[in-house]
Amino acid sequence: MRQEAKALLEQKKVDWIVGFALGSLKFTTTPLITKDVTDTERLVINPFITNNLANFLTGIEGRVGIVAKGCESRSIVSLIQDNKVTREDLVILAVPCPGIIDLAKIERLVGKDRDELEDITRTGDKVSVKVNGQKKDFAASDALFDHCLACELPTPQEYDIILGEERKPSPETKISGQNIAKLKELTSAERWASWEKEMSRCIRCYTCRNVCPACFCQRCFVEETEPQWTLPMPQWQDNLIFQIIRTIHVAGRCTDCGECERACPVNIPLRSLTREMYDIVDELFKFKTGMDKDALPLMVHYEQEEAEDFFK
Amino acid sequence: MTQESDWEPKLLGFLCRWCSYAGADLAGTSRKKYPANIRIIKVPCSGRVDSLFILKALRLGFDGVLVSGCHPGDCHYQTGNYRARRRIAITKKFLEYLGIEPQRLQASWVSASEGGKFTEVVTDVTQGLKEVGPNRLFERKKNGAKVEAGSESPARAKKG
Amino acid sequence: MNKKVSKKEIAQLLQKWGQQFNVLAPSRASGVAAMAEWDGKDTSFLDWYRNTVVPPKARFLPPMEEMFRFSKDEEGYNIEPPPKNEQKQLLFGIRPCDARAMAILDMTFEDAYKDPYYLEKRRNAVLVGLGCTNPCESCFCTSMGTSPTDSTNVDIMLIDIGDAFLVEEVTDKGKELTKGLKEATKNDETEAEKSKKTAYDKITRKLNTEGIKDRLLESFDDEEFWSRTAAKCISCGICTLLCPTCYCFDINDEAVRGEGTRFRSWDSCGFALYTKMPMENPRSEKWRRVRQKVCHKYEFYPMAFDVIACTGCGRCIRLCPVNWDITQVIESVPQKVKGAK
Amino acid sequence: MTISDIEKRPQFFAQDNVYTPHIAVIEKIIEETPGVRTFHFNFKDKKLAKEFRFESGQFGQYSVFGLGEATFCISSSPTRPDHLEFAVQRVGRVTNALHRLGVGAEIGFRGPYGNSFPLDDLKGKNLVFVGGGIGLAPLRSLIWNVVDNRDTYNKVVIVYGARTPADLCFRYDLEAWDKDKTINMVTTIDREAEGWTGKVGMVPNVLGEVAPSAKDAVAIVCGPPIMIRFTFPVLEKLGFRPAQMLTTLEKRMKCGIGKCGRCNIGDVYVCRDGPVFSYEQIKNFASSEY
Repeated sequence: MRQEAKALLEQKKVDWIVGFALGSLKFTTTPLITKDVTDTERLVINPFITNNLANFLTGIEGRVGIVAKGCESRSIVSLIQDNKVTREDLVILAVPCPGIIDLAKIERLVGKDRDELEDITRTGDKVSVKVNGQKKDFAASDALFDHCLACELPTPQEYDIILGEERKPSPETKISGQNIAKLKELTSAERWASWEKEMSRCIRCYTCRNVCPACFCQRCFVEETEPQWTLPMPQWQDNLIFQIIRTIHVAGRCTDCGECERACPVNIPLRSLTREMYDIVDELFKFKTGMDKDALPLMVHYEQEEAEDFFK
Repeated sequence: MTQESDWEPKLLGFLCRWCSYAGADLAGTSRKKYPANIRIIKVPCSGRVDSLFILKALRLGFDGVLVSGCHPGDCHYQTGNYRARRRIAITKKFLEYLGIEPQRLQASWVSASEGGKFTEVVTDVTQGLKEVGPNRLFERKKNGAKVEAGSESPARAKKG
Repeated sequence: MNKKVSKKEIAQLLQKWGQQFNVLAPSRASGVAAMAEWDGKDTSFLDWYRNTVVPPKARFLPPMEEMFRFSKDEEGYNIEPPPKNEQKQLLFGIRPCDARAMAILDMTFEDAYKDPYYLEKRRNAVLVGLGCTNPCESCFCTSMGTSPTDSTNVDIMLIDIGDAFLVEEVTDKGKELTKGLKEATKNDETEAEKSKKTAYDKITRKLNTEGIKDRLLESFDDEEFWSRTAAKCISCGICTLLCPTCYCFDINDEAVRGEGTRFRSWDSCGFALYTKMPMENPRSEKWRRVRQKVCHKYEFYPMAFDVIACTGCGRCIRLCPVNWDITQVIESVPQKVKGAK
Repeated sequence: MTISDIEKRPQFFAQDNVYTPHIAVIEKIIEETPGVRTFHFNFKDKKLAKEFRFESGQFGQYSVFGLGEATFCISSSPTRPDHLEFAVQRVGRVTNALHRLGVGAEIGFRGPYGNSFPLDDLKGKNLVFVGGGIGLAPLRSLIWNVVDNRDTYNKVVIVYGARTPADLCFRYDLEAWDKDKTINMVTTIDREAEGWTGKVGMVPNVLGEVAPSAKDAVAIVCGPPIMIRFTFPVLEKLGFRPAQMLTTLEKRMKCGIGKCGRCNIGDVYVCRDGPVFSYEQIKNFASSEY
């Protein structure tokens, strides 16, 4: 991958390279957005490449060489369909993604914080964790992110260079949808109350919105003052309306990359909202974001006969 | 706080000016009776109604929202009502998943000539809201104790 | 005179304090580690607690706070202050880095105009410090003039010595709290010194801040450097809202037909609209905002109060979604070719 | 130029809380231009109305209850304490709300905040006022202050301009100052407009033509930032040293007392250490982002 990126920069095929580099903490990676060739040495692929790099495309001018996992490539296709990015400006280096390790799950399994672990390695569908000397093994399905377990496109369809051989999708939506299933068992009043409890922790840091490639509005409705739809203060009512409308606005653009839930500092289960919307859009309109390059964006297109049973 | 019996639901209606608004007008001119719970906002097209308007209405204390537009095919802007149909379809399903009672968001096709249908729709929706009861969704709960609904859900606030 | 309390007696001690104070202790009940009303019996936090995600500043400068209520009647508007809560707070388990951060915040809220809301809460509060025994990988407090067991900014300091805590009384408020505790023996003292040493050495992350103020002053206009530093930043609010030394706030009204409340809520210089004026926005570019965040803490605050407004708690490093690391940024601030003046 | 010490500034806290506004009633509204209105107001609390003191250049935070606060300078002069004035350009949420208010409506006011024009440094000097559009509001307070004790100051030159004749604010002041023999009043508009007989040209260029002498003179400049940036070089060409040039800087402000952290230029808070600065101070700010 490093030679490819270096070549791209040297032959002036791209102005920017966007990829992952080793993070400053254990088991983390950090987005690397660079122009100079020497940085391409720091590019890396490991089981902790969590960020959705497509998020940076709307902020960069010029031609970009971007490292892309499955979900990222779907976000890129969705951005292309929304005319936010042009395909000719992109050189996509496809990464057949084996799924990313969820450090929060490992912490719960091992009972230790992430910086107390010595090593985490992934071999096939086994994740082994070394903590004060001994090695503990876990099944991958217990250690990977929920959205990775439900991944429908581990290898990008839309790419220029592929790094490694293709990987077939094997979505286990049952495991990854536990939280949503539990919510659906509650009554509607209990569900609403649970969202009230979760949203009262929100501090309005807007990380969920800023980390999401589908959220590319110039000025978000939540920060408008004329009219002021929601108050800019962390009241649970306005926090909840912010999340409901954000989820509806990204319907048909969200590729369930799970970044909003991972990045939330106060652990609000946002994926229970976005994944449910992902399923609703799939169920009602058979629309899967970014899977089909030529599809029209969800909200732009319509069919003659489709869901209208509830219309009086 | 009013008792449950004589409580009247507050319904907000977004009516597309080409069809449903004209239909409501027709209902009025032909002396048809329909419950006065509905407050009507004229919108250029049902496609103009963003889900944010629906949530803001519920946040301000309305008990229900009705979005009514032209029948598919005779929208003045050709595709407005199809877009509205998709948006309301996902919004309705999503609000149900969140825990908002389904009766609170209703949609209907009412053309300019269907004064009668409009009265039926409004009566039907109001009846639905009566069953569901007042909208307590956004009432502020301070450390468990429910605060008097007065200042929080204004549409229902009974100023002294 | 140091005292001693065994870990088993902590619950009893907290209950005693509970009569006088509203006791707050670290808790995960809300789904994230934060200071919350103590439930009266659970002291399991002594095992899992390293530091809270939401800093203790949230008890003094809350994410959202009532300033006053206004209402309109025939004669016009009248303003009532928010209901006074005389409840004295006791924060059990505040870490030295957060306690030092409170001292840094005090400087701003007392400077020139006294901030009534914050200072009243600070006066009504007692800080019971808890020495760190298991610092995080992202902690660098030892490079910022404090240590995992620094007791200068708390009322009493508990140092972990195995199955008990050595209690150092720091202020008069502290002395009242420790009435009735056993005296510490000589080897308790040596045990405490040893525990302080091991905690100190556990901090692996170092940061050399010597001359940083001038380096930042010189490279203030180096747009190339700041653009590179800000490239991966996504302008969210985590590293400021959750920073114990950040105090920026916004003022907004919520009202319904002339009756409502004015609130103060957290704000962040990282947000694009933070300095937006109708005609122009001096910091619309991302690199200017990242520069402001860094320079405020490492250049402007030292110029105004002669202290770096950062205590090395490491929250901004471990909570940042893109792993933007302040220590890497500070080290990479270019040294102008003419060297330190 | 000394920035007056903060503690020495007059302070009028309501309910001894620096953030609580006083209630004030709007007595008169003047429509300056379609987008700008001047409000005359006074405090409901008569005792406060008498005791209230401020200096030219200071500003206040004006509340429209339920919508929020906005920052405007006090545009009336301390020498005429019967009422207070402030000018509002309709640009946002609070300003639009202010424009909807009628006479007798109640607003909140807290202040006065910030430093002021250093009157004692201006004594006996020639004064050059350079204003643009609504920028005349802070200047106006100082000009009437000067006119009311005219003899303590030397020559006075006022160069004021706006985009079009309709954008000229405080026309009644412009006429009064024009009639005043001791003031050299120059009004200009940016581009030719029919029915306009006065000067035409951008304020900095017209200032160049008027060419006031820099000998023991002080220039006070207020207007849109772009105008300020073009005016300082012209003044320097005329021989004005940076210390002889004053201006009020505009920043987004919320608290007005140096707490909320948003109006800083380097370690200086424009609301508490300003808004009046000399060009010399601006030049050696820690940061170049004024």
